[in-house]
Amino acid sequence: MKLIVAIIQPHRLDAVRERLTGVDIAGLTVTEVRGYGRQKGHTEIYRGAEYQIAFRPKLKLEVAVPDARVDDALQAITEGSRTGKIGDGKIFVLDLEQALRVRTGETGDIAL
Amino acid sequence: MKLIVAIIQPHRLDAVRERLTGVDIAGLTVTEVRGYGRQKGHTEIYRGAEYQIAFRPKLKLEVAVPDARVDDALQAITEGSRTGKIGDGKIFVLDLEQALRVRTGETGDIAL
Amino acid sequence: MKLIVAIIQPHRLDAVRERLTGVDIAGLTVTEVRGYGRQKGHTEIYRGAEYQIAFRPKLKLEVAVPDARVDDALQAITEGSRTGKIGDGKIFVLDLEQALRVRTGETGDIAL
Amino acid sequence: MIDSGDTAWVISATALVLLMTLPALALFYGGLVQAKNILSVLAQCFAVACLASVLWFLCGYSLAFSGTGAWIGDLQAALLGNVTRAGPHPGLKIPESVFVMFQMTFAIITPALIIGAYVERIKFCAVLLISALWLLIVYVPVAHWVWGGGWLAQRGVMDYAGGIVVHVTAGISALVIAIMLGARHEFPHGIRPPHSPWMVMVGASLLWVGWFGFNAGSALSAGGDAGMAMLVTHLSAATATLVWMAIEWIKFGKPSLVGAVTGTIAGLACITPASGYVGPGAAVLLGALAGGVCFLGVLLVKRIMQVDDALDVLGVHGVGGALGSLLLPFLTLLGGGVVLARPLADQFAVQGTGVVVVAIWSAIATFAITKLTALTIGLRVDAETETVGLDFAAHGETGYHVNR
Amino acid sequence: MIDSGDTAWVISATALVLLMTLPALALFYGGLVQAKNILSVLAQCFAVACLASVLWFLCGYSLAFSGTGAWIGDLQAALLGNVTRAGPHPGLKIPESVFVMFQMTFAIITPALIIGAYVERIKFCAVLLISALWLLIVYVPVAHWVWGGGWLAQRGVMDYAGGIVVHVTAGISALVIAIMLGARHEFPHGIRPPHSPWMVMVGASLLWVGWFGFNAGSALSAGGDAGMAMLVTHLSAATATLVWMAIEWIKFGKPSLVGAVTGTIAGLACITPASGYVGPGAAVLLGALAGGVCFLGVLLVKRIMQVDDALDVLGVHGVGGALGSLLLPFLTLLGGGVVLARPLADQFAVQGTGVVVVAIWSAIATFAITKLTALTIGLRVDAETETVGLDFAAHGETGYHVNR
Amino acid sequence: MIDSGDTAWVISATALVLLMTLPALALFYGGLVQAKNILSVLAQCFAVACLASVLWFLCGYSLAFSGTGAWIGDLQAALLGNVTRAGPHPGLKIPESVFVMFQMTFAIITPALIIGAYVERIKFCAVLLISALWLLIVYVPVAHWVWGGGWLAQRGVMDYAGGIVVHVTAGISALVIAIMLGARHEFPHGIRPPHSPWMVMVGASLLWVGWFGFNAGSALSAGGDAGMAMLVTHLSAATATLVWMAIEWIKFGKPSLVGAVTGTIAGLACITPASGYVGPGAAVLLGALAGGVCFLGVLLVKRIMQVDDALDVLGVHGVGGALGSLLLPFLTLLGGGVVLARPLADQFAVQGTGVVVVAIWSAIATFAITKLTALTIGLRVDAETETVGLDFAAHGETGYHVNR
Ligand SMILES: Nc1ncnc2c1ncn2[C@@H]1O[C@H](COP(=O)(O)OP(=O)(O)O)[C@@H](O)[C@H]1O
Ligand SMILES: Nc1ncnc2c1ncn2[C@@H]1O[C@H](COP(=O)(O)OP(=O)(O)O)[C@@H](O)[C@H]1O
Ligand SMILES: Nc1ncnc2c1ncn2[C@@H]1O[C@H](COP(=O)(O)OP(=O)(O)O)[C@@H](O)[C@H]1O
Repeated sequence: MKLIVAIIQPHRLDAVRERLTGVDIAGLTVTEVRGYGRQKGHTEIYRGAEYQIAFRPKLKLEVAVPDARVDDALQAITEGSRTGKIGDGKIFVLDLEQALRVRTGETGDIAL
Repeated sequence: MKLIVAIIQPHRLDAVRERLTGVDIAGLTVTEVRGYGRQKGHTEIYRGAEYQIAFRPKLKLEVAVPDARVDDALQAITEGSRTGKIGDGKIFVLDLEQALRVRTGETGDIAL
Repeated sequence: MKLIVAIIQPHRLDAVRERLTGVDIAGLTVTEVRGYGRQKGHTEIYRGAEYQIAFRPKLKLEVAVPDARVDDALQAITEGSRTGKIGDGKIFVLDLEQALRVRTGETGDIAL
Repeated sequence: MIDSGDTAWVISATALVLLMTLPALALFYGGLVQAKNILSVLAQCFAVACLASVLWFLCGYSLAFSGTGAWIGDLQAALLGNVTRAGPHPGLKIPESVFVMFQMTFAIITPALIIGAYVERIKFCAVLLISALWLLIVYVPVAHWVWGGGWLAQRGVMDYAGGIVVHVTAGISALVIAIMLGARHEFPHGIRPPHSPWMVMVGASLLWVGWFGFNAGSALSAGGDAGMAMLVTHLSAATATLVWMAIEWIKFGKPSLVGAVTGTIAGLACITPASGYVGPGAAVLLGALAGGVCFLGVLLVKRIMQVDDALDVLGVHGVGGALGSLLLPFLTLLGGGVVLARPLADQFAVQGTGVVVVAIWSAIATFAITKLTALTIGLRVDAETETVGLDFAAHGETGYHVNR
Repeated sequence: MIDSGDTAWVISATALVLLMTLPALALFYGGLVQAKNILSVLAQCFAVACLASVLWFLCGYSLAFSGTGAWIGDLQAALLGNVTRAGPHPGLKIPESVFVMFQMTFAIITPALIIGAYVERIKFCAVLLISALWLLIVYVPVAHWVWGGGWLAQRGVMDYAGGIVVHVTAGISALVIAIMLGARHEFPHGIRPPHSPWMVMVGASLLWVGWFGFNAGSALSAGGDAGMAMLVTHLSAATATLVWMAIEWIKFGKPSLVGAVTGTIAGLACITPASGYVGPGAAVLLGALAGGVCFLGVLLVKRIMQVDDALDVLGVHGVGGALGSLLLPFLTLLGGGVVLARPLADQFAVQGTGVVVVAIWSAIATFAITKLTALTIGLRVDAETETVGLDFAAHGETGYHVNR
Repeated sequence: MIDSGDTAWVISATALVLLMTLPALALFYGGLVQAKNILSVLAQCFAVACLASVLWFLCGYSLAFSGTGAWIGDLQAALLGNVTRAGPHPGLKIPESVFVMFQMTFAIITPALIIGAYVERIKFCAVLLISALWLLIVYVPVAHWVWGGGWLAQRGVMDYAGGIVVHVTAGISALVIAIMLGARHEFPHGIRPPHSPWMVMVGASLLWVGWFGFNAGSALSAGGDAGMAMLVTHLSAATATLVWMAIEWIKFGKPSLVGAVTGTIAGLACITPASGYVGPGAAVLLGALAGGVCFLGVLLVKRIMQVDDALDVLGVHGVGGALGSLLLPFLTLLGGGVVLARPLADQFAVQGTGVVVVAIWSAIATFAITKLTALTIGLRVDAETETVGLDFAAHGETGYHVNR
């Protein structure tokens, strides 16, 4: 199993969710985060003074998937979140040693 | 060492914390997240119109533990968070290569 | 590649960010979290009653780096976040199997 | 002769009516939108208030309240050049300056009400252009017709505090703009819930308090008329709230806070035209009707007509104002009401004429104004801006920086 | 004869007192609870306000202020059928409608004060039933006894703006309900801090401003009595705030914002019965005492009695109201006070009788009402609902949707 | 002779002016700081308000308004011992108690305005000490000079509602404290944006509404003067807002909400001294100037002088108040203005003398007060406290507990 961690633009969430549902991946956890990378924050102007906001609001998605579904998931997320502009985000893939569904105690792929 | 990541119902936090303390695991990081899986969001009704809320509020717990404590931790979290209803949540286990306590510079199990 | 996860004191963010920039690590994701460990929460007093706040506000930083940059990153984060007081935080290092830049589709070190 | 008591009350009432727009209506509307658009709504309310004030100074007041034309006033009082320091408004015991200012607060809130129709997708410059033209082309003439001695006043139309002048004009115009602008992208199935119900409640509470100034202030004196107007205003609001809550409780199993306060506003809009003419029993009755009928009004616009009048300006204000205007002749017959100047049927016919003609005029003029705006500066932001939110796109600001 | 100045002030005062409940008290209480219960508190305040208004219309006003019975009024003014457009309230120079409405705002806030006792765990329908019965069985008779010509009025009890009628009744009843309902699950050791101290402060600020209407409005005229009532109200609030801050600073090392504004409310509650009778020096003295005594009152209820009167209705309002009622005869002796109609000891005895009898009656009646509610529709939500929060469970809504 | 109408209005106005500090100014300032300092700002406003009230009672009122000295009043009215229940203030038709209380709200807001200079880094005890001394050493004498019959009054200075007494004193003193305290660590390049622009807007809206009490209340009667003061106040605010928005739109491409409401406050500050003397046309002109000049004022202090007057007290209030005070003689010449008692040049000279002398006195006295505070209890929190935020450090509280 893999844990896919994606940092995306907040307004692409619905699109990603739809794509994931489209390929039958039906579990997702979302966190509000802030980040920077190539895209460098922005400026807000108040009373004539410029304020540098170092970080941009982003969403972090976590999706645990069986090994076989990793490519589908990556593709769904990429398609849903790509706008072609700087700041589109990153996807990270981590190895997931174990997964467990609290309610039933099931473990492994079936728990996802 | 392992990093245990658990998605739980927000109102089970206190119960989980108590159980973890009970088995002497005394480090925990909590994040507000939203998620869906089997449990599909909910509906709020305003002025006669139904609004679909795709995501439910959840908490994500992160607990880094020495290998030897993984089972205790899993059991504590499971017991604390289980209500038997859909949406109880998931636990993921990742391998943790290194841990470091900033204050002292200690690394490894002792840093947890 | 590694994914470095650091839990730090909120007010150290700017210092850490500067250090990271100093060693040319220019990607960072920040999450608001709450935690406890050795440092045990605090007390707020309202109308004569004490309220135990089990958790302290912290920030979680995630920095994905090529293997070769791990040490620099760890050092930068440690230096930026250390105050020498309890609650300074922890750094965890996870193995990162894959990284992908959404905008371009690049993968691997170059995507970070 | 100036009466210090009358003046004291109308000045206080003016402050209360300004409070209705800033910040009450702004909070009421702001809480109902998504977090990414909260500041844009506040900015729209604020800017419309300022714009309307300056236009009122330039010529709005004069065209509405100066001169004796049937259709429109004259420019004698343009730039408020005729306002002396001490002179009373003709027929009243309050200074002209107070009358001008009290009426200005009405000219502020009426275009601001329409904001509810177009939030979350309109261009800020379009808000300004539409509001300015609308004030001069819809509000000012209608105010003249009804309150400034125009043709409806001559026929004896009864509209104590603006069921027709304020709520019908705003409600109908809101519908027209909402249709022409088109729905928000997520409408009707992906719309997000109000981002801040507590803010909606605070807005509604302050609207309620401010409405005492609106209705009881419309007595333009401090006596029995103002007192009774306050009492009936309050009773209608309270009853409508309870009725709306009951409907939701029965229909959806739970009474929501947002629903309850929507009922309040419905009750307030509905009693507005009748507030100086009816007694307490009639107010309770009208409030009960307001709760039920406006609930249906909202469903009609959103569900059946499928128009994205986002914050229900027509369903709540338009329907409420029209309902009160039409029923008021009958309700004067209950205890505490005034004696009608003409037979009931005649009065009802006048009321009907007023509501219908004003509705038609509002629709036509708003259509023209909106069309003009669309063809010149454009109405709507692009899809990406809409998704990202107007706060940052139009104002360069972010609503909530609660992060450490 | 109606006096326009008196009328102007009492209408304005009425708006201020309504503001005290909507939104001031709602914000004050709402900020003190957890984020998951914020909307439920606002909904409780709002619904209680509407319910009390309609009951006041139906028979509450009449039973309190019509007729000459020693224990209760009559139903002559039920449905406010006797309120004419212009007639003054007997003995006053303001219209009857204004008197009815001013008193209504008191009947709104008093049951709303009790909300502080039962937040975060009560059923919404129980709130409605308890509040309705309480208004009729506790508030209305006591208002009649003290202000409506009943037995306490006949003995010459002094309660300018409701130390006994409002604060003692609400405080004692809050205690009874809190005991019968039981504590919140986390009480006393796991209670969470106020989720929004800024909201508490805004609520307290608006309460302060509104209290000018409450106390100075109780003069029911615009002259020296109203002016002095406003002045002493303000001085008591300011002094009590500083004292509470000083106590916290000394005892805990830091003065908290929530503590400071709690001191304000204590100072306001305490001066309420005395506000029309004492001078500035007495107000400062009373404020200083209020800060100290109510601080102890809160500790007594929460720490020593271990009762979860969640937002300290008894400790702040009950204790403050009783203190002011008992001390006021002595304080009139200081500069600027009125001359007592009877010897000091007699007046003190009357005050004591008033406070004690009203406290006993409030306790007994509230016990019966709460018992009845418990046996019929039930008092308390189940444990899971309490943990999840009342907002979603009872109203289907979420307080904060600030997520993108 | 007391006039009930005058009294009604001045009581209402007093409530409005209190509202300006609590909660309006607190919200306006609180929204502009970072989330970690929100409660400290509210606590500062609240504590300063209470402290100023008690000092006003002790001797402030007396020193400002009792006696005939050129430089300072006497202590005849200390402890408000001379305030009778019914006696009017000499020369007015309102009770002395109302005059005392109305003026007290001015003594509250003026030191509270200065808070904007030192937020996010000052010690709480320093706030209390500085404010107490400042009230007695700067505000009280200047109020005596201008309004209490002192030397500036004798020369005929015109300052209707406090352009000099309130805004110049506060603005200059703010600058001095800001310089002596030093800038926030992040100033000028790492400063964070306002954490809650909606809160800023709500504060500004309530300030606007409350300002009707401030300016129109300064008529101390309910007639044409109050009415005209309200009208011009409103027009200046609206115009200044539009001008500030236009400047931002042109210069930065987007009009911000925070900018717009800053324009409002500039317009209000600027019309304050002139409000009882000029007509509507002058108000629009003055508002337009206020928007432009205060925009430059802010840039001057922050960009050119590089002083961290954090919330622009000098740039907005000081500059606005001075501008209005200096221009008002000229503006009376436009329609609706009063007739000057002396030749234009003379009046301008008096105004200039007033502004300059008061500015110098404010600067010197504030320097001394701040120096004294620095040497005794210290001015500034340590660097870590500043980074962590004052809310927890100084008050033990956290602003937002929205977490589940
Ligand atoms: N090395 C990194 N480690 C962790 N998060 C990163 C890293 N680089 C980028 N991010 C996250 O991804 C977001 C988008 O990255 P950015 O470089 O701005 O855009 P792009 O991927 O389009 O070049 C950032 O805002 C940050 O949250
Ligand atoms: N595949 C997944 N990847 C990441 N998070 C998931 C996944 N499946 C579920 N979750 C998280 O766990 C929560 C509970 O899962 P859900 O399937 O609703 O309940 P249950 O585990 O009881 O069947 C979700 O709301 C989501 O946050
Ligand atoms: N075992 C752990 N697993 C996950 N997070 C932890 C763990 N231990 C500590 N943390 C996080 O690190 C923060 C600081 O840890 P703490 O033990 O208080 O300080 P220190 O590292 O200085 O001894 C905690 O608040 C918590 O968020």
